[in-house]
Amino acid sequence: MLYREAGDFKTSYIADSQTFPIRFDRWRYYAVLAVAFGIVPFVINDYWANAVLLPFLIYAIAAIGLNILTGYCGQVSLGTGGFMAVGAYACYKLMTAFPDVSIIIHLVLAGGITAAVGVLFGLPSLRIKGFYLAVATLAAQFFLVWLFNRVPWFYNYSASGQITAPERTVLGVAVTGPEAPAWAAYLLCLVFVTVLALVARNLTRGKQGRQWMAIRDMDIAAEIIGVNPLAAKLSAFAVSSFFIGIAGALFFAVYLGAVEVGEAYGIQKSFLVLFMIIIGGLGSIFGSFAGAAFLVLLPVFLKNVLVGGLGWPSDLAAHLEFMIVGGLIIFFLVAEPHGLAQLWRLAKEKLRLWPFPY
Amino acid sequence: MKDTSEGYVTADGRKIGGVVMEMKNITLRFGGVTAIKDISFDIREGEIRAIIGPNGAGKSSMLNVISGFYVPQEGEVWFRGEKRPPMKPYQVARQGIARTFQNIALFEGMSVLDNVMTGRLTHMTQGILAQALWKGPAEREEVENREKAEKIIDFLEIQHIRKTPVSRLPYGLKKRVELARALVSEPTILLLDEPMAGMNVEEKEDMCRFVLDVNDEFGTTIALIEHDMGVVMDLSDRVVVMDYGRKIGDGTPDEVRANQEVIDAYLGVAHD
Amino acid sequence: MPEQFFWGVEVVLNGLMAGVLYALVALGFVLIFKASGIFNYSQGVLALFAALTLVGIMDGQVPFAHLINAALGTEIHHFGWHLPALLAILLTALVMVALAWAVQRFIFRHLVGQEPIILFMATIGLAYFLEGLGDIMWGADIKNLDVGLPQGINATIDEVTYEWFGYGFFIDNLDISATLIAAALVTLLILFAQYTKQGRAMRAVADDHQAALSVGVSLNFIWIMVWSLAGVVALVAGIMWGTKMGVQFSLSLIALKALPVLMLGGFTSIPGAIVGGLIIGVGEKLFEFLIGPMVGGATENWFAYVLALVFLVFRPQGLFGEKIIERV
Amino acid sequence: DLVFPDLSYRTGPYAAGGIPFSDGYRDYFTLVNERDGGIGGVKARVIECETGYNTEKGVECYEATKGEGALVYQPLSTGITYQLIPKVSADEIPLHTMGYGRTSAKNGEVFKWVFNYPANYWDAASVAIKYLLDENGGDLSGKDITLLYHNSAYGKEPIRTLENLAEKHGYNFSTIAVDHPGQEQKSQWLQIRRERPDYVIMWGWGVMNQVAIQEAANVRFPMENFIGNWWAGAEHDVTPAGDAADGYKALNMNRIADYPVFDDIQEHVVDAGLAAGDGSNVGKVLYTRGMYAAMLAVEAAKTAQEIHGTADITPAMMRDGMEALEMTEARMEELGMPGIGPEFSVSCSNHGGSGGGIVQQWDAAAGEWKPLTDYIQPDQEVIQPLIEEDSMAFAQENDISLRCNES
Amino acid sequence: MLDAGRTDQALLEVNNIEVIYNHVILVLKGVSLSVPEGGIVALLGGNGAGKTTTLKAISNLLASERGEVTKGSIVYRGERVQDLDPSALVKRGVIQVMEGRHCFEHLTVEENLLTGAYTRSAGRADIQRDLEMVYDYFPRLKDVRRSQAGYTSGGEQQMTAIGRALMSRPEMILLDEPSMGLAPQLVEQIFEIVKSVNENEGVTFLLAEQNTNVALRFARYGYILESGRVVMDGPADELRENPDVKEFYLGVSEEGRKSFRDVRSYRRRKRWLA
Ligand SMILES: Nc1ncnc2c1ncn2[C@@H]1O[C@H](COP(=O)(O)OP(=O)(O)OP(=O)(O)O)[C@@H](O)[C@H]1O
Ligand SMILES: Nc1ncnc2c1ncn2[C@@H]1O[C@H](COP(=O)(O)OP(=O)(O)OP(=O)(O)O)[C@@H](O)[C@H]1O
Ligand SMILES: [Mg+2]
Ligand SMILES: [Mg+2]
Repeated sequence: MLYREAGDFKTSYIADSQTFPIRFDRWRYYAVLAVAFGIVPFVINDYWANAVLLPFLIYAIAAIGLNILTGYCGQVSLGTGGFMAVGAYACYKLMTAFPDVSIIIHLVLAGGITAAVGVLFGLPSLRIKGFYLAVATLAAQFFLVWLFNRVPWFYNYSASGQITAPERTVLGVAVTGPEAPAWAAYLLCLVFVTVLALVARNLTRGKQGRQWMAIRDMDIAAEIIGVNPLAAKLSAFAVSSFFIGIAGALFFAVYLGAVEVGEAYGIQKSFLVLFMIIIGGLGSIFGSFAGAAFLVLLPVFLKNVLVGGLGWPSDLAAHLEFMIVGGLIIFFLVAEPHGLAQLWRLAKEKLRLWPFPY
Repeated sequence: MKDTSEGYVTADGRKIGGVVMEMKNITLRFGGVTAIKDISFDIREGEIRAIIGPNGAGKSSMLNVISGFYVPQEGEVWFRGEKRPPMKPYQVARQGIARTFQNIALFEGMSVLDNVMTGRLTHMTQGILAQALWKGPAEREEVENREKAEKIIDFLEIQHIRKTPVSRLPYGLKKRVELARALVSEPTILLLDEPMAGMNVEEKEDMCRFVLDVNDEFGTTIALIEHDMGVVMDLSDRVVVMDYGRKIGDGTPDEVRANQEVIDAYLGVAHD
Repeated sequence: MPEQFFWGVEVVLNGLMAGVLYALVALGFVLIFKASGIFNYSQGVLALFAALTLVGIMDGQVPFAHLINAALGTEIHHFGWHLPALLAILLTALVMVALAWAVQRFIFRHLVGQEPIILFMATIGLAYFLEGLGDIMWGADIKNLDVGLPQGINATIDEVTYEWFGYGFFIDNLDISATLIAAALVTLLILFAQYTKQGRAMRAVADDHQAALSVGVSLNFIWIMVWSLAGVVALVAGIMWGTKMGVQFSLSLIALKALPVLMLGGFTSIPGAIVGGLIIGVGEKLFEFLIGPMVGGATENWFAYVLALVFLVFRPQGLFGEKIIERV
Repeated sequence: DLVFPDLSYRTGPYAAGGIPFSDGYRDYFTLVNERDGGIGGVKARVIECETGYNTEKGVECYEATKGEGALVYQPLSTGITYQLIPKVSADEIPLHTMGYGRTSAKNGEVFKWVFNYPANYWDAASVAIKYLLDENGGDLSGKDITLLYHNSAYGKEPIRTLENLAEKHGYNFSTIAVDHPGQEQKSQWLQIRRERPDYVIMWGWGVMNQVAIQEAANVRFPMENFIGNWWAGAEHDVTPAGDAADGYKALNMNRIADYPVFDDIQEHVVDAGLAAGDGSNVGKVLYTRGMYAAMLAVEAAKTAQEIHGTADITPAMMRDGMEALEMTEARMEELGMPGIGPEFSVSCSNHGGSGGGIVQQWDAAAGEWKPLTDYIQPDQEVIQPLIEEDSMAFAQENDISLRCNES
Repeated sequence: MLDAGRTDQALLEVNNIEVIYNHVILVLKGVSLSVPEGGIVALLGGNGAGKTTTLKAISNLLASERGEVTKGSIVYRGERVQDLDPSALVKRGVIQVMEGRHCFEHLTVEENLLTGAYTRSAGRADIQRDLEMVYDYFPRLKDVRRSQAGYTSGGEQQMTAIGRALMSRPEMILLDEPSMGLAPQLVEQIFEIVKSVNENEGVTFLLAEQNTNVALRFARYGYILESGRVVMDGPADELRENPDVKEFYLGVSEEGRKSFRDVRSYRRRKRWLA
């Protein structure tokens, strides 16, 4: 009988529109934060940081970003990889041009630059809708990758065309470069995730979010009741790209350390992040986390079970992994088309009614 | 039919003002189809103006012209004594013209409350940074507008479904939510496109009460399309009748009811 | 400069042919989109799977040999037969029909009436699954596919044009066959969609699943039908591309070449796929020819998309796509 | 035991190349275990980890295996190499990128933990040009040479070298890029058909190779004037084009032949049912290369054991072994693979070996590659300054102090 | 079928069904009704009462909305039809005209009509004849038969939807809110058509309606649904005289019809909800 809504009355509109209206949820949220900030940094090792936690946190940012655009504003985008690359290259150029400025500022600026680029590529969304738009955003994906590959200025004329993150510190602790300890990199990402998730939450629960959702659900009606579609769509592109740009910058600077644009930010990235938000749940911040966790953890988990646990040949395991991931995606969709977040919501609804079936 | 530009007082004591909106010689074509042919009429402040006519006559198209969604090939729209320059629908909405739709156009992915709150969008001014921060101005603004929204929600008696996703609501309630969304923006003119379609008598009575109360309490001007003649004749001060894009009648309900052309084209034999 | 001109013409001709090859892939997308509003991400993988199966059947490979051997410790790889191409193609087509049935039975039957993006997601799951399945069934190495289609420069055209213009045009034999096959396929499909009962039902389903159900159209049947058709189209595309580059994973990436075609021609239009393909083919080849050298080349990937994007800004539903009906 | 991770890719777009390489790599360790009882008496343990040629999975594999005491990494992917260079330097585990990866890692003064012997991309470019020089009686002036390259960091590697060589030898150099993955190369080959360069050099990988060779045949470009680098010279690159590929040339960093060691592998590994694959790859180009890579690792481990006098070596000892590695004709002969690679020795400042490579030619009728030349030495005069420049830039960017001078 | 008058044999029998959406929302709480062959039965009730849900349960269209029948049975011509798929049901002669028209927007009106004949294996000529029949009933459709249905007006779409159902040569049509959004003249017309189809073609109708007034004039029997339960049923003429029905569904009270302007005061609550 832990999960109770009854008796948990709100006495003000502020209390009513808070993020976790149910007390139990609120406590759980604080507990997660406490563990993430207070315990994990002390027990983290390289493997957990690099194989699981860093990618999870960074993809969660990207997923939240894309979810704002696709889940909240209804504009399907396949340009995520390209926008992440913008963030990464912006961050790289800033890091090397202004080595004395804090990396945190660089990361935020990288987000800002990506937002500007995002707005530019968001312009066609005023005319183009649905899957047409999705395919159109691929233009951004391919063009940006080509551009970063093609213009040596972006990679500081290095012979290989790769970019490598120099070491930068926050409060005297290295967070980028090979010497950065796992916990420092993790904490940096965690802080970004926490702040950005809060920002996303704030934006989506108020006026801005309603504008986006109105456009998503029925753009014509939204316009007729007073939503400026230009402003709504472009702001979604901007905010979304801001998030994605930061994710791309973190992905490069903190996680991988060195990237080649075609490999790290190729079209596969765009699809991956899109999968995350669909599996997690469109229009849900929690879903972004769930989706990122699912797609980061599942392959690692499967690999460890199949190869490590069962001792299968790694190629068979890899092929099987594809089948299982594909099968699970389908299974989840059939079970609940609206993603893990909805599954969770339904579970809660059932819990609320428990022990009655309905 | 009174023809002065000054106001007058109706039989039941409501004050009707001068002309707020005037359509002048509107013609609207879609490819080969002429949906509206050279129609002119006006709407006075505080009145309930009905538009009726057979299916496909061009009534909804006329509302769409008023709200700026369709741009007529010919003709002018005058609002508050000025010719309205070309405008986007959202700009029209910001002038205080709100509406409901014939085929319910609620935002299916949102709760009732959120849907109603979208009606307040035109009144909310906080920038995106303030909202990202939430605490402070954005929250204050949210609460102020929430209070307004709750008032309308109370008024329309939909408190109990406040948090329900609209996709789960039955038809009639959806219509009511749509009305709430339109009302909450405190419009000067309210356009209603078949607000009572798909309702039974009891619900229609409710709806009529809301419409009348809005008109009464807030002095809102209402333009209304409806097929239920009982409703139209009882509620409206003046009626425009359209048929095949043309205007075939304009006047008080009694005048219209007596118009032979209207009877032939639309009413058929009166069965009251 | 006549030489420059001839080169340009040659580029255009080859662009047209390349466009046909793209269109072959795009056709599969169109069929499924038309009939179900499903944006079928797995179309490329479907082509790969079809080609793999075809090679496997032709060469008498034992399916799942690797898995069987790993599990049972056996050493089986081949049945030891070689089937004639035509028979193998027929058998593969049957496999594709069976696959269509399975896709319907296990996936889309349960997703009737869901939003397009959910259906899209399901096809992504399917793509993953098929990719793994194809690899497990037939192995991940490159396979040669030779169903007897001629390849390489068409000598006749080369000689004749040389006689006429003093410049021998390069036209690939494979492209010529692709064009013929594509033309036949498109004609048949157009006739089917416009003039048969099933074709009409297919378009009805695309508009409104519920309503189609309510008039007694069996979604199951229609979808199995279009997935089978798409599977067969994928097989044709797989043969063409597989002949060119060997049957291997990268075959599934040709879907990326089909997307701009689709977008430009319109998701719902069969002739659109062809016209879109031709425009994209010519456009990207010409751009690479004229502008490419100035900006460092390798522009084809993005140029196709940008070209399609520009078209879309003027016609948001593509050249031949059904107009998006916007009413309130 | 001695742990050798094998970051393989048996799925994804490059599986066709990844599979035989990984088979060869693993089989050789199995052979050493079965036939010799391990390396210096200690069994080798190979941990295979599938990367799918994907950098993130590569990192995951690295992190997952490094804790197991991994001695040396061989990622077979330039992208993953770049990721790992900073990491291995921090974790102090050697990285061996044989004929790929970061070319300037040859400079051991800067890159303490990274080795790219026996040859690198710039060597390859130079070898190709040297070969053409020989073909043309030492004079390439006025000839047109075109580079057809995969539009990625990997593909762009040889451009600088080829440009500098062009200055030196007076040939006209031009480049044509092919975007990933490269299934459509019509315009590139039409351009080649138009401009009729004397030679086309190709830097490709994956499907780009197969399509390029097919298209070259389609436009009737003379195959013997078409030279791929050593990642564009395996059997599966040419077979899809069938007979049309006859005469196509490619570089190789290791010679393929019917080495006695293959008999041992057949006997101790394949027939014993211990093979990594189904045994059908034995003797193929990339299989041989994988085996060669494993052999170099085993030899380095042995060297390390000698230096440190212990059989149970650590990654740091392994590094010392690699830095002291010496490959001689005699040694290779002894191992049952005479002449499989060039003779070379590694030193503190030179992690790149001799840089020699051969040119081989595809014989479609026989279905095999025929070596055309012996090991050709690259033009270090051109390459060395480039390496110096690039590695110094890296050292500067990353605050690395040079090593070898002081000792 | 010359004599298609009222027979008392039940064509369709719905016994005590329960319907749940999304596994959690219970909508129908035991609804029973029966429809005689050749009859016109009206299903009345307020918004959200469950009329549409009942019809969809019968035509088996619930599954695609994630709803399911969890209890009770539906029997058509003595056969349990719950587990059939919708197209099998159409083949047996039961077809639904959905609420909100649901035309195929991109098909022309004529193509819309032709899809109605999908389940039939009749020849071209037969179908052509039926097409003419539909055009006879709805002359307006003939004028717009080449336009895309998405652009036709509400009334035209409603006609198209009904015409489309007729094209399947049904034995029974489930008609959901046929009058919604139609001009009064047209409402009358459509019900006249329903009546004549019923009489001429012998088609049985089960119709869900809000417009109680018209519905009870044309139907022979009525059920009133509230909150997922049948609260009242009886022959149409009896229902029309029932004071509750009069007040709540017909808008006439003891004093006769009152103006919509005068309904401002609160009314008494429905007795059965107390
Ligand atoms: N966007 C559009 N494109 C093409 N034709 C249109 C469009 N909108 C309306 N029409 C046509 O204009 C005419 C008038 O339509 P409108 O919706 O205004 O009718 P209405 O009077 O509201 O009818 P109803 O009472 O059935 O709602 C119809 O013939 C319709 O087909
Ligand atoms: N897909 C659905 N998911 C959840 N609840 C639903 C769904 N469809 C309908 N409902 C609920 O079922 C109840 C009955 O709805 P139904 O549509 O059957 O009513 P109705 O009598 O047809 O009303 P109306 O006259 O407005 O058409 C309503 O409360 C509605 O909210
Ligand atoms: Mg209308
Ligand atoms: Mg209903």
